[in-house]
Amino acid sequence: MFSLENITDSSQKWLYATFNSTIALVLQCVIVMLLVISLFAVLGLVLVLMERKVAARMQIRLGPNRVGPKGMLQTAADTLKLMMKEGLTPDGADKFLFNLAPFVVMIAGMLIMAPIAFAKGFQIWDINIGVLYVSAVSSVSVIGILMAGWASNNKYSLLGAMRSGAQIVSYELSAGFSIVSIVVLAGSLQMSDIIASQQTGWWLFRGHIPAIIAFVIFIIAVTAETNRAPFDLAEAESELTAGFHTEYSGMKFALFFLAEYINIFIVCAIGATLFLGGWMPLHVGHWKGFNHVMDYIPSSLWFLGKTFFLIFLIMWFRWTFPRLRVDQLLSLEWKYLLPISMFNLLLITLIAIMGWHF
Amino acid sequence: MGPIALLILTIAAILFSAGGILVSKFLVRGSVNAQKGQPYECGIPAEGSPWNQFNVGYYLFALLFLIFDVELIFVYPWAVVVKKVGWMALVEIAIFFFILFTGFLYAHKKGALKWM
Amino acid sequence: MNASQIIFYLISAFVLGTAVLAVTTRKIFRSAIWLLFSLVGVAGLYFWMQVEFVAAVQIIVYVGGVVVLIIFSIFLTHHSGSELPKTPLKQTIFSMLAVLLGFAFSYNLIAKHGFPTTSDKPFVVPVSAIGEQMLDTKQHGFVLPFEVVSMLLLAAMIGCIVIAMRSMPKGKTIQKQASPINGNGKTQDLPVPTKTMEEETT
Amino acid sequence: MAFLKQYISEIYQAVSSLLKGMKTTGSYFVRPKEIITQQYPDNRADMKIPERFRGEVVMTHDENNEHACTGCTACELACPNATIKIVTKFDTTPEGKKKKALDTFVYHLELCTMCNLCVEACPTSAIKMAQTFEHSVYDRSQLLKKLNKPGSKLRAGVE
Amino acid sequence: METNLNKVIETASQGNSPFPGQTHDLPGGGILISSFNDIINWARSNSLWPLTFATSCCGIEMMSVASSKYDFSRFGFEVARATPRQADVIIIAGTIVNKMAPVLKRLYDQMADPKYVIAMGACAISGGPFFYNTYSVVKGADHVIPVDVYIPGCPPRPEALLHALITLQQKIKSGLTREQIRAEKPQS
Amino acid sequence: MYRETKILNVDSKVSPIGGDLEGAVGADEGELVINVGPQHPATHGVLHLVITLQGETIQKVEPHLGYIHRSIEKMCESLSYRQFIYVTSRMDYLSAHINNHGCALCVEKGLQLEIPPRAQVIRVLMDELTRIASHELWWGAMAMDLGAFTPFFYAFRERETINDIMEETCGARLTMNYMVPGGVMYDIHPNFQKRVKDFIQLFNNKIDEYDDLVTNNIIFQNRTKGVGILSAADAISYGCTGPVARGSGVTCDIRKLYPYEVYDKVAFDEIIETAGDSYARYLVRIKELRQSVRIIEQLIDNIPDGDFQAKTKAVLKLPRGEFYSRIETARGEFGVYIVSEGGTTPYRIKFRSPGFSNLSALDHMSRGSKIGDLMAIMGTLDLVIPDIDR
Amino acid sequence: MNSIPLTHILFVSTALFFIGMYGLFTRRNLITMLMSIELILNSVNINFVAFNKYMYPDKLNGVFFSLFIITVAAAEAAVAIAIIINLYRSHRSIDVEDTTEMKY
Amino acid sequence: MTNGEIKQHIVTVRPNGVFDETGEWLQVQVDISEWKTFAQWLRNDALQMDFLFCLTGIDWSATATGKTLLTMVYHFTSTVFRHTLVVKVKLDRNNPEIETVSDIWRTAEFHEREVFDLFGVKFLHHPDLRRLVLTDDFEGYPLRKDFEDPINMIKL
Ligand code: SF4
Ligand code: SF4
Ligand code: SF4
Repeated sequence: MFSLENITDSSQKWLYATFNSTIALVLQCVIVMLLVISLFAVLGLVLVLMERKVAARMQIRLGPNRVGPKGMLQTAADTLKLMMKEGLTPDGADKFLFNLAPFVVMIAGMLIMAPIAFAKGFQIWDINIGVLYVSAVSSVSVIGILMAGWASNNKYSLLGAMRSGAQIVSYELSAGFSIVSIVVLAGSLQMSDIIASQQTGWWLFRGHIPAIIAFVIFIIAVTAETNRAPFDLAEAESELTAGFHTEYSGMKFALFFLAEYINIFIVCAIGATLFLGGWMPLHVGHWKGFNHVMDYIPSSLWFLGKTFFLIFLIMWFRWTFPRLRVDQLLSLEWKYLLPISMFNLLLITLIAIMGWHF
Repeated sequence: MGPIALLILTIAAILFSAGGILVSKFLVRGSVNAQKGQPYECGIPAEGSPWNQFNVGYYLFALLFLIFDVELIFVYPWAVVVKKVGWMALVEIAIFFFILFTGFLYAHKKGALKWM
Repeated sequence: MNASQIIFYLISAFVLGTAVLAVTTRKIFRSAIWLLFSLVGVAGLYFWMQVEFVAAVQIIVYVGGVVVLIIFSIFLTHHSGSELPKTPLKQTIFSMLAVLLGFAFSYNLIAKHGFPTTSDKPFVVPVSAIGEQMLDTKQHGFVLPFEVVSMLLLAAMIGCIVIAMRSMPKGKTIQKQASPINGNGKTQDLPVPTKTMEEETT
Repeated sequence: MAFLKQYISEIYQAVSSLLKGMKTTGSYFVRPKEIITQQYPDNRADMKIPERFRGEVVMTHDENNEHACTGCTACELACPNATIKIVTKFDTTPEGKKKKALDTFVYHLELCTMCNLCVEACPTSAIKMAQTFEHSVYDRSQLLKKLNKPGSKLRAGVE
Repeated sequence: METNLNKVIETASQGNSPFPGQTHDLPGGGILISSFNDIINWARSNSLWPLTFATSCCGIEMMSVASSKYDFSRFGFEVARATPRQADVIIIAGTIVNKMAPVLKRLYDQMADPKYVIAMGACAISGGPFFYNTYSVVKGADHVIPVDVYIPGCPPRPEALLHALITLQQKIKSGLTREQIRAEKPQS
Repeated sequence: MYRETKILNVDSKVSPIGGDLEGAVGADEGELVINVGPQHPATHGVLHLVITLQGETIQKVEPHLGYIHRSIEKMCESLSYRQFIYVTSRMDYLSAHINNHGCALCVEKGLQLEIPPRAQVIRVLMDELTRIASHELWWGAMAMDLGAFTPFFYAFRERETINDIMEETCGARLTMNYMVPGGVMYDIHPNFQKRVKDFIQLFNNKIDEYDDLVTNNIIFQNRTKGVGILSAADAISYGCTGPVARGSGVTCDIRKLYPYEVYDKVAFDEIIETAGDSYARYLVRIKELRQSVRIIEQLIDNIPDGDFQAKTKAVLKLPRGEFYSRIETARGEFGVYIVSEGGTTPYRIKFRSPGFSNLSALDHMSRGSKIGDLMAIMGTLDLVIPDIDR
Repeated sequence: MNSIPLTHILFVSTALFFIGMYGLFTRRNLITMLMSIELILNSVNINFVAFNKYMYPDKLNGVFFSLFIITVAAAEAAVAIAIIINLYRSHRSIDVEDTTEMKY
Repeated sequence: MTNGEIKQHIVTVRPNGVFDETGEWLQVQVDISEWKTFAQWLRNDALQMDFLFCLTGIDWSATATGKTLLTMVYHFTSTVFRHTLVVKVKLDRNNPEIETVSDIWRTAEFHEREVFDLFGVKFLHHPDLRRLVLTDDFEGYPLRKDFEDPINMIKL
């Protein structure tokens, strides 16, 4: 079984052997750049298509199936069309900020990619503050949204932006607390350490009920943080037409659209890493044979499988639930999630200190 | 790769976005008309600017958020060493939380968590 | 110059440039955005200095918290589209002079002193080290400040609430038209629950 | 404690109601045979349109290119929005008498509301509703139609 | 008058075009060697996002097209956008009255290019049932904005709307402008 | 061929929407005036609401109508008594049948026609099917307003079944034009009874699904309970009818109070909820679905034989006088008021549409609530805008 | 990495400090003044971390101090903004000139 | 209450009302000067007509007698007694003015605006009398029989 680790290692070795270190570094940078860009593009295409297909299946219809084989090229056509569509900037807008906002959102999305371990040894930067870094950078995107909403000079946009501002910052807290719960168990912020600590089992299963509670809270919080239904107040179609990106068209809108899906992928990847062991295969106690078979599946598949499972979960929410109202949204966070997650953190600490986890 | 990674990623994001925007800028010609630049408001000309002073009901939440956010940054280093430090850590964080939770309850009681 | 140096100068230029813009631009919302960039640049500087933890904290607190709060308060208190009044030219010149002088003086001092960098030891800040020292009850521990921080935050929180709630507009009472004259209290006048949403959700 | 109990039971009920909803959508997700989509352009061949469906007004012509319209304008009068315009001419019958006959049956498809009143009104059942519906055109003027086929004439025996 | 009318009708009804293409392969038989324009037109035609614009009864049939039974998402049309900035096609589903006409015009103006218009139903084509004796109905949406495809009916069946969308796709794929298509049709 | 109004002229500072926009320009500090509609996904058509907001709290909602005012009343003055009926199905197109029915009743009242029993039963069956279809659409659209998309598709699945049945018998899916003075246009299709029975069987299971998906959903309940409260006295004063008034505890079902056709011979309950909030209105409609099913179940096997249409003259002339008929549509009381001068066309015709009165209560109901609540309120008002504008 | 001399970092921090000062001098609006103060605090933080890194790499006190300063700055910002908004509500202005009679 | 009883009640307060009992419901015609007080009495006193379900204007100018006549027709029902009454008020077509009843029945506010819009009847003391469905710059009152609009109206 080939492993991505070998590929990265050997390519790095080859690079450094062939060129001098500066050129090798530059080449490496270029390779990484190309990789992430293509990852972005592919993720965008796949996730949007997946969303539409999942929605269609839940809504007893077929979904895109006529563009390309089985509708595979639907999102490609969409992207191309959006690229070939005029990008308007309203007259009254603050043009500079208006055009800057999609960049901010994209950069934030891109930066969070850094510490994510896509497979064993396939990570851009195993930063030692891993998850803290993630929650830090993800808070930048709220500024992009506020910027977009304000600069559009549109009332819907502004209202949407303010809502999402309040929403994202609030839910960051409970997301943070549930991340910390895992940090307590794993004893490190570094992604690789956290994954390594799940060698014997995923924290979701090993951490008793508090871990499950943390997981649930995490999922709720990240759904809210990515402005997904049922928390999609920032772009509540029936209230604010398109929310903060009402005035965006063409490629700039596509970037917001893409960033939304990238963010979903990222938060689900984080969730998979923290709770479901990242690329760690599923191991069950002493079932040697079973574990062996599981090991045989490449780690990247494990990672993607878990991530896409979580993404599916989030899509499932979207296509099932009505939207919350703004005040309910905030009271859900402040009256339920935050106190529960704080209390839960104490429980987890107890478990960790007593070593009660498996 | 260290901090360089961040730089690369930033550049990648900029390239990616700028590429798309520039392509559409150069290849697509749009029609021009007087209404196009007007803000969209369901097809009715907008009256009054949204940039007027505006009542944000959420700023109290932002205030509270800031406080809790700061709290959270102290929890991170604590969380890393919980297992090493043991009981002491639990006690310390319990005190820490307790004090803050008092504030939280106070806020709750004062109705600050209620939407206005 | 190697890559690291270039990056340092880039970041520095970014920080200073955006900071200058932040204090000079006359659109208040843009000013907040420039401030944000400046703060992000400072975080970049921390990354460059390899104190990732402080960098992350910088971003979390400033970008996610303070700037958002500032933006909200701008919405609340300004016609955010309009420009701030121009500072009188005289004042600008004097402040500029004062600031330049001050800068020249202080930097002169710093440059003179020269700060010999004594050690070439690599500077690494593992989070666990921070954590350990923070929870340490011994002499060099920071457990007391740690707990004091919570008191500080508590005080700040209560302060905020007290101050903010004091002036909270009581929500201009929205006039619903009164019920029509003489409901006549007939059969239809069934009791209508007047419970509000808040009561329902609490 | 009572407060806590209520708090928890509230959460329990909320979560269970949400799960129920998810069960419904999820059950459809795993049962693709519930999908009811008809693939329109592909199912054109075997599409069943009820015979009463009113797609447009047509005039029936038999194999001799004869129709049953006497040009009596009853349909024109019955039509609520003047979709039909009957242009008549005077034919000379074999006996040499002049007789009013249909020249052009003008039908504005773009105006027609498929209300069936004209068909009901026609004494000779010369017109009927067709089940066609694929009328999209690029140009509005193409919707103006002449219902009697070129060279058609009145079927013998229809009064 | 009568002969004139006859001529008009005859020239008009000739252009009964055959059913527009049924499958939507890549231009150039599935291989991406076709010219750049073809690819762009392929993308545009397969990603027509409608504006949620329904004024009356025809709007309900438009909703039916979105519903599971007809499901226009198969063609990639389901991303209905509420804001004209992101929409590609206005489906004028319903009557346009004088008060609404400026709104429609404004919405159309505010859409980003390229943009298309489908007039759905008798009302949008000509005022339909409200052509005579009404003081407030615009006699055809094409008095307000240019229309690409007309689909008569009151309301048209959902399939008919799908047919109109396919017709529009054909038009986009042909790469011709509105005027070109009008000019060409009579000869074809 | 239309008269350009001032709205086209962007430069002019004249207020484009009917009325003073003083509020917008010189608004109180912190107030935001925002237009919702006429093109807005939540207004179900072209209602235009001018909302004054304080933060997100609604201070005032001002409906502006007329974006689909098609001058139907004027038009009907020049249409004969047979012709004008079809126009009314374009008013409340979701209850097209019932509207036509109301008009036919009014004409029949004038003509003093006896309707054959078969036609009566068919009419009632069609009415109830229409009501189900209308409520289905409302349910889906309301859920969509509140942000849940999937119910819309489930609702349309059932609705399509009804549409198919309708199409088979009446020849059209939405604007059936099946009622004519004196009866119905054609006899029912041979398949009709079987298909309706199949549908009823299927439908009974589906309503439970609706409950799982929406009615019992905690988010939905929180969004609608206590929102947009309308007291019974207010409901009467605002002239609300139909499920809106019944949600406030007002008995107003025309089918019970002034029975027409065979409604006095079938057993069904008038649903009354007393809370007066959005949830109550929601419940009324959901429960009405079951009542409609009940009516259909009673009638479907008992369609009497006989004519489906009474004999009428080719040209109908109503005697001089005034005729008023009331009928219960899916939205409330629909009234047709014909003033006849003895000619072949009505002298004056007035349609009393349920939505018009229901809409007038919107401002009252939504003051002080949030924008999100407005969607819940609008959703449960179940407005059909052409019905309001006519 | 250490090829940058400490003075260069100090240059940045000093410059940032004085930019903040400039803002404080010229702006007459409480929110913009608050922003300037944030800049000043940041320059201090840079110093702390830089000194820690260059001169006492085996200790963490500088890092701790900067952490606490950030904390205090955040708390200060929160309270300040609460006061500003309060002030605005009572004075309808947040210009320093207009608020000199503030007597709390 | 039956039509007769209603009539009896009305006669006690408005002895000079003109009654018409040919229709399904009792019709009473009151003088325009008495209208407002009569309306208040209807709403509050014995009859309790709390539900105004239809408010119509009729322009009689196309008839032989009605050159200068406009009628307002009010349909009332009592939700208490379930009886119905039709009240008619005659207006001068050249200067139609009538007291509003929107303070008595809230629903009248919209209905009256509509009648104002389409017939040009001025409702005195109406809180917000503006065009409802037509644009502000619309000229004429379209539901009047002599309304002409050569631009928009295509006569059949
Ligand atoms: S179907 Fe109706 S509208 Fe069409 S031509 Fe016949 S009568 Fe006229
Ligand atoms: S179609 Fe029928 S009604 Fe019309 S003119 Fe011909 S015969 Fe008369
Ligand atoms: S064409 Fe017919 S169905 Fe469509 S909007 Fe007009 S009247 Fe309604």
